[in-house]
Amino acid sequence: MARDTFDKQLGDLKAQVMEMADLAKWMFETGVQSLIDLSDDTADEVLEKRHRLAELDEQIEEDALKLVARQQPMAKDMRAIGAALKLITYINRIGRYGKDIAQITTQWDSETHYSDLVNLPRMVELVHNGLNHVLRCYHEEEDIDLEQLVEWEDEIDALRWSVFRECLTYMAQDPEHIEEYAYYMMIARYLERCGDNVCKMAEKIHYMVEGEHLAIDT
Amino acid sequence: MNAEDLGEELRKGSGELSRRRKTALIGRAVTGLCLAIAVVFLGLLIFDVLRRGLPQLDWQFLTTDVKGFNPETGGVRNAIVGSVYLILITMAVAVPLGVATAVYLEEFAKDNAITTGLQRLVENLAGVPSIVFGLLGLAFFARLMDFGTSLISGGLTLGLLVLPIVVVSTQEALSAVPDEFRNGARAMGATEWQVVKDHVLPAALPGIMTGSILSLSRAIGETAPILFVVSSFIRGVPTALTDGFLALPYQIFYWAQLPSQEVQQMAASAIIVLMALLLTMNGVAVAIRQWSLSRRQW
Amino acid sequence: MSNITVEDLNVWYGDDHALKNINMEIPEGEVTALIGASGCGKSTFLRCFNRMNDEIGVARVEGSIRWKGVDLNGEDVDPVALRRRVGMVFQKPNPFPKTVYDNIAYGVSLNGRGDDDMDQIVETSLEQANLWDEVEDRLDKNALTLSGGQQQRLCIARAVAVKPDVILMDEPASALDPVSTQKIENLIEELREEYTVVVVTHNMQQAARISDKTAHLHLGELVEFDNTDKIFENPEEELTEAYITGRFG
Amino acid sequence: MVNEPLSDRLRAPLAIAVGLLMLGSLFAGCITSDSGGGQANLKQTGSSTVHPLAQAWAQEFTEAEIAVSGGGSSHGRNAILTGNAHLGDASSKMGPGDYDKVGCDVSQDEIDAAQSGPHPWKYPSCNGVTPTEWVVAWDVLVVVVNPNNDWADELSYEQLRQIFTTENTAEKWSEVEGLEDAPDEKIEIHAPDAASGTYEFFFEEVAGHTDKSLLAEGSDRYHGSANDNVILNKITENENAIGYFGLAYYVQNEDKIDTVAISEEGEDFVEPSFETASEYPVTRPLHIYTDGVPSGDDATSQAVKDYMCFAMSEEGQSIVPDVGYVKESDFDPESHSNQQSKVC
Repeated sequence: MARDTFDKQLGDLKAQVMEMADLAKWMFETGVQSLIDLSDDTADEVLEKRHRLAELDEQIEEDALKLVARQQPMAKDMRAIGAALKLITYINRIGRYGKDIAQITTQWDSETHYSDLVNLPRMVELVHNGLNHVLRCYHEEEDIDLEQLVEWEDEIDALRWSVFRECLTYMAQDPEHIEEYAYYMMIARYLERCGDNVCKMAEKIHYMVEGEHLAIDT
Repeated sequence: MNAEDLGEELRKGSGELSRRRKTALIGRAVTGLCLAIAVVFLGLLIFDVLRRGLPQLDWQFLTTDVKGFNPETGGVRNAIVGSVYLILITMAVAVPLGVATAVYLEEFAKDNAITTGLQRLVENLAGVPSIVFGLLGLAFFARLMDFGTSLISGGLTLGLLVLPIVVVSTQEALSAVPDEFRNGARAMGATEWQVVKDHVLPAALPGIMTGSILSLSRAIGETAPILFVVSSFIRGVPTALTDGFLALPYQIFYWAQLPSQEVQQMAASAIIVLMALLLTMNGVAVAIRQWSLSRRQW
Repeated sequence: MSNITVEDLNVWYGDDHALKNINMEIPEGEVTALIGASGCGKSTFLRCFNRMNDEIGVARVEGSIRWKGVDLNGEDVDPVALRRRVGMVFQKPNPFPKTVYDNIAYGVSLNGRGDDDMDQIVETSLEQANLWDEVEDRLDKNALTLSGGQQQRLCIARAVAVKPDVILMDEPASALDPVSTQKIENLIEELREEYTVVVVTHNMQQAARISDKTAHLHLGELVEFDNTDKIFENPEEELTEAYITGRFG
Repeated sequence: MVNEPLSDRLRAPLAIAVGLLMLGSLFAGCITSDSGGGQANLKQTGSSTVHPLAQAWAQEFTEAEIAVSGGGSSHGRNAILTGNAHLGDASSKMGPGDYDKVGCDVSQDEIDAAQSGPHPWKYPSCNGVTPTEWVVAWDVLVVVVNPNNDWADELSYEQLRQIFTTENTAEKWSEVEGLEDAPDEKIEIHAPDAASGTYEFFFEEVAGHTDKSLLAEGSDRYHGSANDNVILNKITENENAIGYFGLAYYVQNEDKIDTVAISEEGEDFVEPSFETASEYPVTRPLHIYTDGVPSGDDATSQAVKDYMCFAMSEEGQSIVPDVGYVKESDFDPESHSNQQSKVC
């Protein structure tokens, strides 16, 4: 291998992306957890981390652009850096949805949840699985299990609409807690967006690994 | 290494380095001395020639013909003219032939055993003693071709003498021309001949001329090759190629053997004339070289 | 179509097998870049297109290069005539030590177009090479007084002046500064419209910038030949990948 | 502005070359005028002994242009046999060896047979050439010693043989018979080298045809030289030196060196001089060879005829002593008039 320095820099970049992804995953999961527990403390923790997320986003972008300028990457290297630049955008979004959910926790007026959070836990699980799969593929530079991913995505989508309809029904029956049901609908929307971002990540990782562009059509 | 040690090492006159410095000094002294010896002897030689030759070197000496009887009453005019004619013939023979040969060897000839053989032959010819050329000239031009003791015999003999030198120096000038010029012209759709004619030769011309003039200036001072075909006396100057001729170096050689002190001093004067002629030719060569170097931009 | 079709091309220098079974098709009116490590045979390959290998005594070329129904490598092809249709620009700018004007006029008159309006040809060619504005008032100056970049553009002008169909370039910008390099690259971009250009380069980014197709040669073999975008984004061959990402060796 | 195949850089060198050529022709131009047109050009070559005389005659003889060159007697004879010169100078006679060189087989007997009549002597023909020998002057070889040498004013052939040959060799002056009072010093010989015609003639004359065991180069007291100046200088520097060369050379250096009177077996001692030449024993004829007796049929032949006639004329002969040789007309008047009547 003739480009030791460059290879190390590429490795560092990937590690940073992974760090950011882990942070975003933590924010998402912890945000959801804070909601489940209705714990303002946990939610504050998540809100606090958004600065770190933004910092990493900037840092990685800067490092990636430096690499482009200094090393003029070609082929696989070029794709890896291009992918990193795109991935951080998606990762950032996921982190920020975590933050948004935590924010909802802090604004939650009641002491309890309603209707067992409808189907939200199932959606969280699906996003969680998709994200883990995608990140593992990124780390290992393996191709994505697209079929599985599309299945997840389809299910998330379906669940989202089911949450929507359910909440509408509850709102009609129980207008007193219409605000909470609206929050559930928003969260379902956030989770669906997270799933969508996971798919976008998958597309970029597939491009990075295989060199071909792919659009996961859902 | 601490600072003191380093300081010690760097200081002059210590250790191994000073020994080497001494050796270097001795080397310089020895080579300098050799140069001095060479310069001193050359200086003495020139001084002696000037001392003996200058007093009677005047316009009269330059413009009066060589006298066969009582040479001291004559001059060297027709010997100078003979030498100049000789060199013109030599030039006319050796330069076109030599340049053409060099161009062929350098630009056209395939790189095979025959070419290499020819190359070696030419290089070795350049080292053949000049008297051998003299004998060749006598046997071939004077006898076989029946030119006798004539200007043409002398010119052709000298031409043969300098031919290999012209070839070798021209080859050097040609090989100094960057291949870029050749490739550039080839890529424009020039034939090999056009490449040589339009680019290689013009670029190499100053080098060729310098080499040619230097080899001609060697020829003009040669006695041995013309020894058998030169005359020691003619009235006036040759008017035809088959006429006998006088030449400065032979005139010097001949006069130096005559008993009269006066004639021997004339030989010294003639040496000065010959040296002036040589210096002029070399000067022209150097001038061409300088001029072309100042213009050369590749 | 008058693409140039290379079939089973082999070149030997003495015992050295410099090019091995090359098969490819150089598209007309496009820029084809030849890349590869030093000694891979790119320049040798390039020189097959105008038979410059003929000048190297020990070179032996087998196979065919078909262009407009003629095998350029055929016995019956006159290399001199061929070179008038296939121009060449070299790595080191090599204008003749003549005036700017004569540099261009030389090739034109060689091609028997001396009767045309030479002043017009010189102007047009220099304009094509984006050099006219810079040398307009220096036409009678020795070409060697121009800067390296200008000299190289003069060489390109000299090549286009004889109206070839193909222009071969052997690392045309490798001896130049970045600004001059940029100008040469821009120029190649423009030449694409009228000529088939084959360019050898060591500079991968340059190949990526200027060419439509890229061929990667390695140890005399054609490793990969494809659209430039494809080669530099996602090459098929690991060897190519290794070479263009700088992990060759 | 046109395209030039030869670039600008060619111009200056070309100008120089043209300049050189013009300079050359200028020289030629200003000189051709004084060499009259229509004259025959004669080539004369050969013996360096005859050379000064040939030069002097060539200078004074205005009927034709004569180019004179050296090269030695055998070269002169060869030039006649091969037709390379019109006049061949030689200080020694033509022999079978000369014929052999050009591929003719002629014996000494045949040559002797051809030479029964008066001068000029015709030689056997070879390749269409009939060498004809003219005696134009005589060279006197003088034995010379250092001016401080007061013991060897006179030497007999006997004594010369002791000094110069291996016959009863005297290493020192005192060992020479009759010179017992001379210094007990080694004799140093400085004389022409063995390659010269002078050497050959001297030994043949002094030692005779019978005894060829001579001191020569290689002997530690015979110092041969091709240059008479060297011989002269060596002898003037060394009291015990002895040598020989032409009278002509002596005449130009009379104040530096002394001659020795010589006596052939049983004859009187003769001091060498122009006047005593016919009695002095060590003399040799100087020859010019031509192809036959010139007929005057064509311009060249006429020029040769005129030249030989000039050489034999009173004017021509009067130059001979100035060059340092003895007139044929003085030395052998009968032969001289024979030759003159043949050629004029």
